[in-house]
Formats: sequence, C-alpha cells, structure tokens
Amino acid sequence: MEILATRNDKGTIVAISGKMDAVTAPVYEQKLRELIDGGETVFVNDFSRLAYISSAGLRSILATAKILKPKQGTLMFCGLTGPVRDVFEISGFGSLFPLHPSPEAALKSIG
Amino acid sequence: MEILATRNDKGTIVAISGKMDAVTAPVYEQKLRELIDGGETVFVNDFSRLAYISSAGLRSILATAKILKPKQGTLMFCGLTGPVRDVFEISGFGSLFPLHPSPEAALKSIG
Amino acid sequence: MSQRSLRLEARIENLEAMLAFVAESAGKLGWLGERLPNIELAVEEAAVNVCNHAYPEGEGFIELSAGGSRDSFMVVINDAGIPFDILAAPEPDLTADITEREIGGLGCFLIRSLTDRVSYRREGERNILQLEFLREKGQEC
Amino acid sequence: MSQRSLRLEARIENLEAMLAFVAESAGKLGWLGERLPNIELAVEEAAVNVCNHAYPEGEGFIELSAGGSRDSFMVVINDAGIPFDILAAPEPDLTADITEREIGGLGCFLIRSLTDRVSYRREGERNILQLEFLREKGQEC
Ligand SMILES: Nc1ncnc2c1ncn2[C@@H]1O[C@H](COP(=O)(O)OP(=O)(O)O)[C@@H](O)[C@H]1O
Ligand SMILES: Nc1ncnc2c1ncn2[C@@H]1O[C@H](COP(=O)(O)OP(=O)(O)O)[C@@H](O)[C@H]1O
Repeated sequence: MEILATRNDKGTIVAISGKMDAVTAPVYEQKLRELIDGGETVFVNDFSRLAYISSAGLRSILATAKILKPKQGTLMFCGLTGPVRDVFEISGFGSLFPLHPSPEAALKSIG
Repeated sequence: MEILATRNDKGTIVAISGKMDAVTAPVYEQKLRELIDGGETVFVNDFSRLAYISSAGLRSILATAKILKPKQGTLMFCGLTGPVRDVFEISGFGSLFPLHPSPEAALKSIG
Repeated sequence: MSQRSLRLEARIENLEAMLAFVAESAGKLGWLGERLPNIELAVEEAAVNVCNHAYPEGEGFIELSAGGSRDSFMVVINDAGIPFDILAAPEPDLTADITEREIGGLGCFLIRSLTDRVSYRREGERNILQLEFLREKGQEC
Repeated sequence: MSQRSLRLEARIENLEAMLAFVAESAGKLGWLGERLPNIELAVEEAAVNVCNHAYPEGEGFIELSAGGSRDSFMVVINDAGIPFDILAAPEPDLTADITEREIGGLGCFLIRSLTDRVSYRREGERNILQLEFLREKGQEC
C-alpha cells in the first residue's frame, strides 16, 4: 500500500494504491489520525488505484469516520474499482459513505 | 542465472551470475553445447558472480567436459567464491578442472 | 493437482506468505481471473481471525490446504485454537449509521458472502473450516 | 518457533517455493549468515531427488518441515515414494578423471557432507529424512 495525501483549499485528497489488508490498514488509520490531529476534517479517499480491501480496511475506515463525526468532518470516496466496490456493497459501506466518480466531484459536492 | 559469453582470440569467457541449480543448470549446459557445436573448444567459466551451485550444476559441467575431451577442448574456471568453492572442493571438481584467479590468467595458462 | 498445504505460526506477519500460497495454488488450477480477489479476501479474513482470536493465551499454528480443479477450488483452514463456528457468528447490522455502527464483525460475514460453500467442524482439538469456490457456467475462473 | 511445514507436488517447478520456505524459516530463527547456502544446498539435493526419483510411476507430494533454534536448525523431508535410504547410497569416486568419472551420484554425497546430522527412516509408506544443522561455538549462524 502507498498513501499520497494532497491538501487543497477544500479538503485533503488521500490517494491509496495497492492493498489495504490486515497488515497495511493500520498504516492508513495512523496516517489519517495524524492529518485529523493536524486539523483536517474533509477527506476524499481516492481508491482508483486500490486493488483490494479486506475487513481490516473497513475497520480502519469506520474508526476514522467515528473520529471525524463529532468534528463535523466528512470521509468521502471516489474511484472504487471492481473488487473494492464489491466489498463496499456487501458490507453496506457504499451507503454509509458518499461515493463519487472523481476527487473533484467529491469536493464539489460539499460546495 | 544469467550467462554472458564473450569470444576472444584465445577462447570464450562464459560469465555466469546468480544460481546454478536444478532449474537453471540445463540452460548453462544447452548454451555451452551450442557454442561447442559452433566450433568453440576453449572455455573459461567466470564464476566470480555465481552465488550458488548444486550437484545439478556439477552434472552439467561434467557432461560438457566429457563432450569437449575428444575434441581436445578445455573447460577452465576462475573467480570461485565461498559456497561455490566449497562445493568444488568437496566434490573433487577443484582437482578435476584447472582453477585460475582471473579469465586472463586462465587464457594465459594455455599459452 | 494433489493437495498442497502450508503450515505456519498463526501470526499476521505470515499473512502474505499464506495469501501467496493460496494464489499460487489457485493459479496452477487455472483460477487466474475475477474470482481470485474473492478467494484471497475470504482466506485473509479467516486467517486473520485465527491469528487474532484462536489462541487467546499464547501462540499456535495455522494450516492451509488447497486443491481442486478448474470448476471448484477448495481451501481448508485448520487450527488448534478455541472452538469457533463461523457459521454461528451473528450477522452485522448493515444499516446502522456511522455513530451506531459497531467496529468489526465484518470478517465472518464477508467470508460467508464471498464463498460458495462454507463448512465448519470441530475434530478433536482442531477447527476445520472449508471454503469452496465454484466456477459459474461460462464464467472465466 | 513452532514447526512450520510446506507440502507441494514433488516437481522441480516447485523447487524455488521450497527453498524460499526453508530460507525464510531459517532466517526467522536467526540463521542468516554463512550456513544458509549449505542448508539450501542440502535441501535442494534432497528435494530434487524426491522430484526425480521417488515416484517413478507417476506423481506424488513432498513435505518439508522446518524448525529449531539459534543453535540447531532441522529440516525434515517427507514423501510417499519408493523406499530410499540416503545413508546407504554409495560414495562417489572423487578421484577419477573426466573420462572415467561418472555423471551424477553427487547429490546424496553433498547432503551427507554439508549436514551435521542426517537420519533416515521408513515409516509406513513414508520416507522420512531428517537434516540437522548445528551452529558451531562462536560462529555466526
Ligand atoms: N478463529 C476464531 N477463534 C475465536 N474467535 C473468533 C475467531 N474468528 C472470529 N472470532 C470471534 O468472532 C468475532 C467476529 O469476527 P469477525 O467477523 O471476523 O470480525 P472482527 O474480527 O473484525 O471482530 C471476533 O471479534 C471474535 O470474537
Ligand atoms: N528420493 C529417492 N528415491 C529413490 N531413489 C533415489 C532417491 N534419491 C536418489 N536416488 C537414487 O540414488 C542415485 C544417486 O542420487 P544422487 O547422489 O542425488 O545423484 P543423482 O540424482 O545426480 O544421480 C540416483 O541416481 C537415484 O537412482
């Protein structure tokens, strides 16, 4: 897994590539916690190059969302590909979080 | 395993790197058979970048030497490193074949 | 293909080796396409659970066996941990919102959702979990 | 480290996976240095022999188990092939010249030379070959 966070005036785009599994998901969670501690509250997870996600990844995502909630923050997603989209659908995460076609569309949605 | 054969007026230097094992030794044997079929009879095996040899490698070397013998050819060796040198010693191949410090020294030895 | 197996210490650091073993075994049987991520995911979930929960008081092993054909691929996961029947694990609430939704509890659900046939049995001191994947008619496997 | 094992079809194409398994198992126990090529070599010779000779009439499996400590590393190789006692294999003639010297016959000899303790037993339908490597006092393992 590789994580690339790009700040922008509306929020932070977090592009994640590779696999988000039991070994790598904690790295994602840690990274987002640091950004939140640094004051960020609006995130777009760009999953267009994420090939795989397991429940460990879902766990880290939900844990992050729960931290953002009381801060009025948002965790949005874009670019979900086949297997990742399937996991989001099966687990109900697809309706728990806003999914967008692109990072730009996601940031636009919050006005 | 990688094989690089360099022809020169006195013979052919065959530089082999990597591992010469049951999977790769047949490739070496095949390569030398082609060179012999092409008329080459003097070979220096440069083992300075060979990390590992197993009995499959010794088998290919002896088979090659047996083809060269009636053609008055020679198979010389140089640059044996730790584990390869040990295998040559244990198996008696160190006294079956001339070992030299460098390709140049090997070619010089045949005058 | 005869039955292949890999037995390692049940630790997350060995997860990659386990998944590589399963992917290679599936690949040798011609399972190269779309289903592979599903297979890997189901196996990861089951293996991670063994690493995290099967041996609460120490360390133990996990053994994966793989085999089958182009039409059916089976992975059997075997451990000597506490008895745990994946089929009896409760369904997660998939409709709760972020605040209410509980963290965790998705692993067993994903395994059941992605695997065509799941069976569990306790044999002596062993948990034996069988995951079978079927190729659909006409589908690339 | 508990006992780890890998069971695959006894085919040369699986040799790399077998050696990677053994090297990783040895590495986890701290065997990182000079002895590793010896260990790999002894295991390759034994494994190649099983692939080439153990199942003259078809196919079969090979199982490698690895375990030990920083002071002693043991690999057990197990197959269901024809009975073969490596300790009874004849010594090669190491002094013959190129013309006289026979091709082959070095594998078993190398195993015996590189391994500190070799034992063989037939158990039912199984060949069980144990290769044990000892760290010398003061030596990097
Ligand atoms: N192999 C196992 N042995 C013992 N308990 C287990 C095992 N697998 C799962 N469990 C129990 O079932 C619960 C639900 O597992 P799971 O659905 O994978 O979600 P998670 O592991 O994320 O909590 C775990 O929290 C654990 O208490
Ligand atoms: N696992 C085995 N099962 C049956 N026969 C074997 C086995 N290993 C070795 N042999 C026999 O012993 C002979 C010598 O083996 P070895 O010393 O490894 O040399 P090589 O395999 O190169 O001939 C082989 O040619 C084979 O006939």
